[in-house]
Amino acid sequence: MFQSYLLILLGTVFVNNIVLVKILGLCPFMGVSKKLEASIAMGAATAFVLTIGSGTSYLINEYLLGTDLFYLRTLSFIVVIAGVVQFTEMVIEKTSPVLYKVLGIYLPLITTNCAVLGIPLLNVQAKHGFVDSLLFGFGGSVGFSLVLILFASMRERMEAADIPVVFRGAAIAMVTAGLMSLAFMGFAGLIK
Amino acid sequence: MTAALFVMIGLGLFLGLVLGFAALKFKVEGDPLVDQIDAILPQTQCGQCGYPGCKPYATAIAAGDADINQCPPGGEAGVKMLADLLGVEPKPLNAEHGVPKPKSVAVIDENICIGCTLCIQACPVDAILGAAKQMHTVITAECTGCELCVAPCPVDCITMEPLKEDIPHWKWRYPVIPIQVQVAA
Amino acid sequence: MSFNLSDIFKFPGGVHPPEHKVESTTQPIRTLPLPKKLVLPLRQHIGHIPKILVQVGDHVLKGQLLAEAHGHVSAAVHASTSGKVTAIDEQVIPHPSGLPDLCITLEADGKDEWLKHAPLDYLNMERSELIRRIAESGIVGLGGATFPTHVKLRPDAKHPVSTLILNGAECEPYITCDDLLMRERADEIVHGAMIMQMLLGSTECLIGLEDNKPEAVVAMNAAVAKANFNAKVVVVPTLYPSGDSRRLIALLTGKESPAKGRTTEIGVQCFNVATAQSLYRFIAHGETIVSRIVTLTGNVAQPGNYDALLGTSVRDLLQAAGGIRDNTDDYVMGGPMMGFSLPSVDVPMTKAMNCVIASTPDLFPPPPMEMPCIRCVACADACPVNLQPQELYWYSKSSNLEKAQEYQLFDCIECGCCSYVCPSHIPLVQYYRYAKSETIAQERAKRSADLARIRNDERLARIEREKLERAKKHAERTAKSENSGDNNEKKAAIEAAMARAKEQKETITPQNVENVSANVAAEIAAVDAARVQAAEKPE
Amino acid sequence: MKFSPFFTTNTSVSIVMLKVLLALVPGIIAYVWAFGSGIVVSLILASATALLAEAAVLQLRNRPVMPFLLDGSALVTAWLLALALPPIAPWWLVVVGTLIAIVIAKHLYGGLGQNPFNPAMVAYAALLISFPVIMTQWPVPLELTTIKLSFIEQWQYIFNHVLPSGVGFDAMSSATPLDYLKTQLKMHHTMEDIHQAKFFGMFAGKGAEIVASMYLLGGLYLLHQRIISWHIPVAFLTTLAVISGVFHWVNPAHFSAPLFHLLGGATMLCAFFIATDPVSGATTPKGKLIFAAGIAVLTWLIRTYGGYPDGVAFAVLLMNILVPLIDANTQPRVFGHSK
Repeated sequence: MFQSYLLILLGTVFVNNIVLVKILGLCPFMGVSKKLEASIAMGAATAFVLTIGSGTSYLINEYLLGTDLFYLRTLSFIVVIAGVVQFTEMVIEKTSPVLYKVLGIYLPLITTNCAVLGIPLLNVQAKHGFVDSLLFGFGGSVGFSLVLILFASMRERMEAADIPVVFRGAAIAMVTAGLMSLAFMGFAGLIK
Repeated sequence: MTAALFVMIGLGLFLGLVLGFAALKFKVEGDPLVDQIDAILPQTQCGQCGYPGCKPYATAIAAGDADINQCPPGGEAGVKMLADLLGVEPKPLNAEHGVPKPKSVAVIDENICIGCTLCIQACPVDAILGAAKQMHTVITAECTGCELCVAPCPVDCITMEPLKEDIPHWKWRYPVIPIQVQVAA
Repeated sequence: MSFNLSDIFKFPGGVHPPEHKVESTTQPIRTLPLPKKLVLPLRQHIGHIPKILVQVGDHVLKGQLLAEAHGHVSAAVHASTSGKVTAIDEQVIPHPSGLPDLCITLEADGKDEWLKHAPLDYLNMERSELIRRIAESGIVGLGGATFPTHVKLRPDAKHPVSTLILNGAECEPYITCDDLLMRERADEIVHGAMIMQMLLGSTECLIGLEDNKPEAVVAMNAAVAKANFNAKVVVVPTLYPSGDSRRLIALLTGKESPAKGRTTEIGVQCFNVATAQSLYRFIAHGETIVSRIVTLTGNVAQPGNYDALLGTSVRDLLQAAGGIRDNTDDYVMGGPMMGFSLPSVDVPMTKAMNCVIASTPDLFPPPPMEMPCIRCVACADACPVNLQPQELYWYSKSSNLEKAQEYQLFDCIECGCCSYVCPSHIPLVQYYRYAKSETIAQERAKRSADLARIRNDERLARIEREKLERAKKHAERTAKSENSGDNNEKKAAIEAAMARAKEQKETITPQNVENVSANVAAEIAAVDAARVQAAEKPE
Repeated sequence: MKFSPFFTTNTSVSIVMLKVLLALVPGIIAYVWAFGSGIVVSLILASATALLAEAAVLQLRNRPVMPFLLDGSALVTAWLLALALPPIAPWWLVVVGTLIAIVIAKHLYGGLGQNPFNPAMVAYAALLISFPVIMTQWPVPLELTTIKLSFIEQWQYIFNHVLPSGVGFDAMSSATPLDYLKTQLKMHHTMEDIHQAKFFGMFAGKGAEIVASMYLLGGLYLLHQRIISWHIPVAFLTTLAVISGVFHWVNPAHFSAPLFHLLGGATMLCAFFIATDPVSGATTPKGKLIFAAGIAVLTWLIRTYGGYPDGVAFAVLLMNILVPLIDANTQPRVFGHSK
């Protein structure tokens, strides 16, 4: 039991990393990785939304929609996620105005982060139970936060590098993300 | 069909309630961001940005009414700091608002000054000493170099003089690097 | 006295540059002939500029006070020979900026006549009085730091000094002035140390020398024994920069001085040996500081150490050392690790000038092309402060000053070890100097911005207040004119208005004073001084 | 204007890189002795490609070409990559790999000193996932085969894919011991049986273990010359030995012996030449230990459980990602500061 939970967690964090292997959630990954602090905050906010979102989505799917109303799945997931994001936004604006400004448009855009919608849908697809869903959501968000923070730390360093002018900014970030993805390929096969 | 309708309406109502509660609970008053922006601005109070002072400009930036590149005295470095604070891309200074100049201070030619006090009224930081019909003097240490006193002077006795570099204020220069062949952006 | 190797501690890093000390140690210290003209910069020390006491045309005697210490940290300047003050103006001084600064020019009368001076009866003197007298002596740290010595000798109840350290390490290549001084005037140094010991109330005295000066070690040991002084001559291994005071303290005591504090916080005070000798000359003979020993080496005919009057031009100095040889393209003040190129060969010798190296392209070749940093961390291994120079470089180069400070930029002592070992030939120290002075300039700008903000806020508040008052007054006046009639009432109203005006004046005046007091006072004084000067200048 | 210090030591980047190349020579000689002269062809090919690519990019970027060509860093990258690739791989594999290393991994980031990833390992990993079959075909050690290709024949094969008549490709190629071990373990063969395979030597692959020892020798030279510090090799090898040792001790039938790990695969090359790349590696003393130990753990994990036979390349890249965080959080105590 415990081992299977651990495997879900390790699997989603490393082996099937949501960003570098599943290539989901690239928008905030590219957008909020210029500064380490902002990326940590973004990671935390996304982790919160993802975990709560996975749990509630499971509940809605299981008890509200059932098999009859399956066509409402995507729609209702989006509504729930939007609600959670809105809530998070209010909390952050109250507690840290600078962070609110720094995260800027990317905070409400968590709603459209495909990872956030993707994970609940993957949960349904994999027929995960409630705990598994929560873990899957949490693991996915930890994986997201982890690579976001690592990526931000690399980008902060690269800021001072003598990168060819045409590659500065998003271009070299894309290349770096690609190389990180390459590195994460090394985890392939670790957990089947 | 009705079930679907009820489900969606129910969801909407529930989320509306939660968010409404949150909106009351986490209500934000004031904007602490203004002070943080104001701390970066050079406080020349020169008005080149199009606002009557640094604080109003800071307020405008925080509200999203003004761009971050309207402050020539702050220079590119100031724009970069603002960009860092606000998490946006730095951009070059907007030439419409003037170009950065070497730091200068106002100097009153005391032989010409007629003591009209117009410059005293113009000075945003009270850095000019004097009274009516008396010669005026600029307190160099407190002059921000805003040039606001130059225009009102009826006898054109105020000039802006760049600060001369002396030993206590001297700076080491950036080392010249022979290989730095910068490709034009 | 013997020393024990187990007593020597270590500091991180360090390098072994070629020493080149032999060239200038073959001859004893020679005294320079009296030059015709002497230029004495007022800024020969760290701290406030001293206050000028003489005027152009005055005749002064050797050792006479020309400018007195002004402010908490400042040092006096004395005439180094007898003669006439011919100018008080800005001249190029030995400073890396090459900028001119205020100097007093003396024309020697050739008599070299001393002002009447007498030994100080220091044993029977009030300690504060003695410190005050030392402040008049113009003595500063002669190792190159030029921090006013009397400030370091002031008693500090919070941090009593238990250990006095004399710095005779002289780790920089080429420089040998302390070495020769210790060989020839060890007795004076030791007596100076005894006076320091008395003033500081310390119980232990350690004299640190590098093991490449065996003659000086012998001389110092003999002097210590002769004076029956309870001091210990400690020989440390030759490793640059062991002569840096904090490094030497670590070597001798095993204690690290706090980075953001003084060495007295660990109970240690450190002086250069030449400083101790000067103190002795002042206390025992009443001689203020008018000369120092300078090493003239490199591409000169007769390299060696010369006892020269302060204010002698470097050109005259080099002339005395047999003149420069062909190919000389540069003059370095200080050692090759931390010194700087003199802006001109006509600058005067100052209290900081311990060495002048006439250099040629062969001696100090132009640096090879700067390559990118490959993060090999040879610099980090060499850094005596345990910094990460590669990170400091990365952030200094990109002007990311905040990050550079996070990596403790201001702990860098600019010793040059990192640049010395760098395989990419990066002028690392130069990047740090740039980043440091840029940071200081930004902080200064920030302070003046804060001041401007406060003044602007106060001005706006005042305008608002005045507007309100005017409106109130206006309202009152209209109200009064409506129901006026009685003469008495009118009189009373006028009186009240006058009282109000008076009150207003009182409330406003003090505020203005409060706003400007310190700054304006200084400013007005400066303006006055400038006026006086302007009047003195021909133009 | 000149600045202090007015003189410097006589070292330079070129000298550093030259010493690294020199340290690789014993390994290369052993390689030729054990597997034939194919590797020489790869080395020449990679060097030429690297220098040309470097020159082209520098020219494009308006940078001085000669100083950077002479710094030798491109050659080091090329050699490391060539030594990591199978020596019987077709010519285009080497060329593509070198181009990836020099152009993408190095120069897109600004060239010498600025690349966050180890260029040779980026190229190796990219080739491995793109051409898995070619990348896992290694020549049979010369000891075990009667087929000995001459240098010209090697050249012919690498460029034209033409073998001398009567020689089949299968006769001269095989899987690497690490690869073989993994597939055999999956088929539930015991460790003892697996080690009976002819290409196993005393500790690891026949021939390969000699090459690895020669790399060790070269690494000791670099340590002696102070080109590298002891932290990374020691931490890497110790951690790898300890982990594999513990698991081998617990279950020798399932986990390989420490010496197999140390002398097999790219372990020695990594310990002294790849992980010690200063540009992409950690720089603080403590950071170096963490960095190297991390590579060791990941290498062992991937070798034992992962989908690829050797994990060194991926382990290095993964730890490269962590370097900025490691460095920032392992700053040594600055003199006079309390911590």
